Amino acid sequence: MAHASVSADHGHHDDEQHIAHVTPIKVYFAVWAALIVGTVITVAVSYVDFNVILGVPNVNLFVAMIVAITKALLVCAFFMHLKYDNKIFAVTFASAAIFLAIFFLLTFSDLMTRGQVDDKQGTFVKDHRAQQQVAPSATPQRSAH
Amino acid sequence: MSGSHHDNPYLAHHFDTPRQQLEANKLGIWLFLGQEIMFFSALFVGLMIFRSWYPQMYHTAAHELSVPQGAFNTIVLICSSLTMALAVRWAQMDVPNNNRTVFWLCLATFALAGVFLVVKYFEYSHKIHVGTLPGKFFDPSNPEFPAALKQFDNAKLFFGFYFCLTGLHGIHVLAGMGVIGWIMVRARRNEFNSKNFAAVECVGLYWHLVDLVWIFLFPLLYLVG
Amino acid sequence: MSVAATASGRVPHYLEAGKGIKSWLVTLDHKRIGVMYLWSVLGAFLLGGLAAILVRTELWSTGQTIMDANAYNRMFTLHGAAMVFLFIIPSVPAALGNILLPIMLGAKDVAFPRLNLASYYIYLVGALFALAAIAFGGVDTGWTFYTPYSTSDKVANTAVMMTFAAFVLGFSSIFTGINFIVTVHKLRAPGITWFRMPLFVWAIYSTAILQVLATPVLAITLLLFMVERTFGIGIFDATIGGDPVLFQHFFWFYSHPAVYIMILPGMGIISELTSTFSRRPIFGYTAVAFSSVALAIFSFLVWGHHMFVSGQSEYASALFSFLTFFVALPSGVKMFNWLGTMYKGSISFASPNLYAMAFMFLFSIGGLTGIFLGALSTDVHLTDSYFVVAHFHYVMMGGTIFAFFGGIHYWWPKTFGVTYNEGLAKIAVALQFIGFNITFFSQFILGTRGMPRRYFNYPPDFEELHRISTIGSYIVFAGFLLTAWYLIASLRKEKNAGDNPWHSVALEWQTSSPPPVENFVETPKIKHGPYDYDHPDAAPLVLASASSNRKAS
Amino acid sequence: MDRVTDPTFWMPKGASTVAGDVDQLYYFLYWLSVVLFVGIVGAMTWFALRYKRKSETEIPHGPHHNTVLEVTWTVIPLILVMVIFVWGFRGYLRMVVAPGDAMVINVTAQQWQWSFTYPNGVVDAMDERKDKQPVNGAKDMPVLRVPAGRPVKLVMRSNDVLHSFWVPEFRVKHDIVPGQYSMVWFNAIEPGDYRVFCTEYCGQDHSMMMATVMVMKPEEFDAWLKKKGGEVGGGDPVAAGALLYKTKACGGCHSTDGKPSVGPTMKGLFGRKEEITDGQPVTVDENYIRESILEPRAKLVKGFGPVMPESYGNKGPADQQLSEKQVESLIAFIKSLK
Repeated sequence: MAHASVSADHGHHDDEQHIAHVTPIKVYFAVWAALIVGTVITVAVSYVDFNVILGVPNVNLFVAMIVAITKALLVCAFFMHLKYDNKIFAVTFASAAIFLAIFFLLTFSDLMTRGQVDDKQGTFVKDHRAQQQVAPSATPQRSAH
Repeated sequence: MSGSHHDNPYLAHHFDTPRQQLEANKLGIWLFLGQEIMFFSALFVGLMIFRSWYPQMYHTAAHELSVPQGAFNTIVLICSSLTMALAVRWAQMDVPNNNRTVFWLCLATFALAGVFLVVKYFEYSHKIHVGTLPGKFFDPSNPEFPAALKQFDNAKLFFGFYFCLTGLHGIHVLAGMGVIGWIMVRARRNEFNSKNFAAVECVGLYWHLVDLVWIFLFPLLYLVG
Repeated sequence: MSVAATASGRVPHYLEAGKGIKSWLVTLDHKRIGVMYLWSVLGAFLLGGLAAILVRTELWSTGQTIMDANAYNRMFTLHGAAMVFLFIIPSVPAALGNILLPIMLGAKDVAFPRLNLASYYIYLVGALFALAAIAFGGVDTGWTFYTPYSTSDKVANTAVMMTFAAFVLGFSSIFTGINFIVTVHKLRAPGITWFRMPLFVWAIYSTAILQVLATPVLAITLLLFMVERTFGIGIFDATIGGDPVLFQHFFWFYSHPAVYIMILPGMGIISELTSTFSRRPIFGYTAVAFSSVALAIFSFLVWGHHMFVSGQSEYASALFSFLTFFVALPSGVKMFNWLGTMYKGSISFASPNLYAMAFMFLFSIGGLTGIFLGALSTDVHLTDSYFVVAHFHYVMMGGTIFAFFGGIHYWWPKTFGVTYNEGLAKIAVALQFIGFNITFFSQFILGTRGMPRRYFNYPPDFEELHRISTIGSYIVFAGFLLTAWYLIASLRKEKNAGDNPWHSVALEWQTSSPPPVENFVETPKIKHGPYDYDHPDAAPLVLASASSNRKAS
Repeated sequence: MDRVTDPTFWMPKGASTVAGDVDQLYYFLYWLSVVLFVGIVGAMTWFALRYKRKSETEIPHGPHHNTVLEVTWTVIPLILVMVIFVWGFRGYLRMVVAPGDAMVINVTAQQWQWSFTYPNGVVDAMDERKDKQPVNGAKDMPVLRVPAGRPVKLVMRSNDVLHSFWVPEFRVKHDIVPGQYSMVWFNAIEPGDYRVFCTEYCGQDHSMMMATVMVMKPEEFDAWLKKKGGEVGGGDPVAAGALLYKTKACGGCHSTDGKPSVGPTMKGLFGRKEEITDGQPVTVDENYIRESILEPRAKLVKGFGPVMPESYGNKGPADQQLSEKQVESLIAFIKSLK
């Protein structure tokens, strides 16, 4: 037959019929255990409030995100087989993550820097944040006037 | 269908080889998962923006969520990911009774998803009871409304995000249960073997994404307030 | 080659493969789905075009001419929403892309034929919702649905229906994108390496990346809009601590890449046309291919340039302006490389190439005026004025629509096996080109002089230029009616086009016209690039088709 | 560039100090575009005519690529656009950073109306000049009066949806976003009248939302402002107070219909007996109202938080302080709410 050619962009020479990569069962259980441990760590850490350490803010968020990203990588690599599969899948998924990061960074570049050029500009919200330490109550617009 | 020139009954007419077909299916589902990430993106971006704008409100509101329930659900989803991954593993193997094993593992996944939703139901009904709801349903006049939240009018923002994120995630869980059920039906018909497991693998990938979203949702909503 | 095998007429072409309406409604053939898309988007183009003519007629004089402010506001929203969501976004990828992409790759179909048909029905459902929104009173928010006006009770609930329509249409676009990416990765015929793919495929591929990664953000944004409007969750509502400008970020995170969803496939068409009608390989093929991908990636980084005066922070504006200028480079590369392709070519003046040259003329103006809007200080004056209106019409209409019609004319013999009246086609191009410039060049002057956009009413000193613009729009409209006339008339003729009327070496012309169901009788084996007119293997093809065919034009 | 520039074919008259800058960049880009456009379209036309197809069997031969050329036409545009970016950015900086001594005028936009509040509390919403006819049926034509040759900063807020303030002759524009103060500043060079447009679509009568900027000789402006300041509300303190209630957005926290909001309602407030936070009784009289406006945290009524800004008294910035006459008007207004 003239259909033996694989046009795709990879260099596999496996037998056509054996297309699956079967992961050993203990790998799955090891990953599962690691995920449980990660969950326990995040929950435990959340009961300790070190929101500011040595002047660095958001330490809790930072720790939680490191753990979450580790967990996510484990799931992707083993449960979702990215470690063994064609790299194009990892590239696909990673590119979504990269564009998500771009979305975050560029949106934050606006919302975290408003009203810095001119003291009159920026959100009422910002005034509200300044007041929040004293009297966290009213809605932003109301407190502005 | 003009697939008669293939000797493999699982191969669609426009593919040349099983590997090509499998990889096409998987690339398709991975692209779908990529779009899912972007689908959730705006909610995460918005949540993080309002977290940094109103740290005290966020802090107070997040403390109204039940960490034990959230943590329990995290464990439930991790376990369901494991059973799903094992189901894919058995679908890939030509061992005796592999379809039976796939069926039972899928059933376990399905049941764990159900447990997740039941816990979610208790969380939601508590919020409905005390009035910590989004937008126009936010009701500080409710007698059981958490006292600490009374001073934050804009806490309705937090609960807006809470319900949008968990609601959208919940819809994904429901959809996942649907497709897992479909796999169970096909496993009952002994359809899966080492040449034909793409459906199980694709559903598995989708289910792991549902888990992945929750892995980020849980700390961001419940823990980092 | 397969040409010989099919010339005997033993293999039925895809239009003959089944008879009756049902054979179309349940078809999985990418070409038939593409043809259904083609008629649908052309219908949407007619709808949007009629709205445009009404808008222009209303602007004939200051004050009320033919409708009141309310009707006018609904009309320009209808024009924008129909043109953007129902016409331009699906036009080239879903219609021409579906018909041609698998043929250009030597594949039998797209990777997921059922999903492809589902995309079409999702498109129809979205279109029905959009039509229902119009029927139930229309929407007057503009196609951008900016909050808080769109969430206020001054806007009817048809806004929810219209956004739901856009939400549904988004998924049609996402699924088409997934299908095309997988097709390009996995279904290329033997010998078609990445750098032997036609540039149209590169462009559609880049577009598909945008469709898959940007469109979901529109979906969630519109979903949030609907939730906000229905339950008042407050994300975009300043009175309870939300931020209306956040909606604009979310909206433009999709809608700027969407601009490239609209223009990139058009650029791909121009590459095909320029090569075929200059009979030359694309000058600097690799650079043009990468410029498509570069445009796709850059387009994610620059959305804030729609928001320089929106209340976005000055730092963000500066950052977005800086990033925006990088878009100019790949656009310039394409333009210069097309010129390089024409250099020392053998240039035909067939109507598709007239469209291509009109594109280069109009897109140059569209692109160059973009620099005025990317630069911060000039943008402050020009944004939200008719200058912006003129700019994006030069890009979207002068760019995409001219390319789309060039593509329709070029591949009309491929798709339907018939030729149209070339003389009428040349007249139509001329009418559209001249009318277009009259319509929109006057709007550059209007905008710079201070005419704001979305104005029902305007000060009398702008009346003269508005009248010129309105006259121009009638000329364009006449041009498109003429095109519709001779294209429809051509379908009643017998199949007279021949397999390769343009004597192209591109792969899609190496099968019969119209192609058989699985595109090629035998899977083609490719030994050279898509434009290698001076390749020893390819040149005989041109000569053979030139001598065997009837007159080409 | 401190002189008015005449209108050109493209640009309207340039009547503010930033206009010259903008126009320079505009015309640089314009001529650059003309050169590039003529180059591209000229080359295209030349090639099309010069290399017109002569026979159907013709196979042309030419270069497939030229790396030096391709790098050149990427790098030269790169340099050009970077120059343009810096140029535009510098002009933009001038537009967004107002001089410290700028006079602040508060602008309130709402569907479909502008109103302007001057530093001394004078509110000018409607046109009072006979020579300013509204354009094409616009309901009225508010006038923004500014002195020539002095920087003016507009601090703008919206009562409902997005609006945008644009004076083409000044080359300044800024959206007005609910929940934010938006700012534009300009220094109008010479006396004259200019149009203000709303350029962010805001609903049905968006296109009627215009105003006039009337640039006056500084001494005439001062005299006008002083005269107006002496007769706030035309001698009716209740009306003046009602206007202040609106323009200072007191209604955001204090209703007039009896419902308590963030702050106590003003309906029936005068003469009421209230209990303040430490349990002391207080009778709402002129003195208490005056104190509550100027020093809102001195005596809080029980159940309400210390959230009212202290900017109306002498702690606040000059443009937000209320004059004695304005406080009197507000008291009269509150008295009237039985």
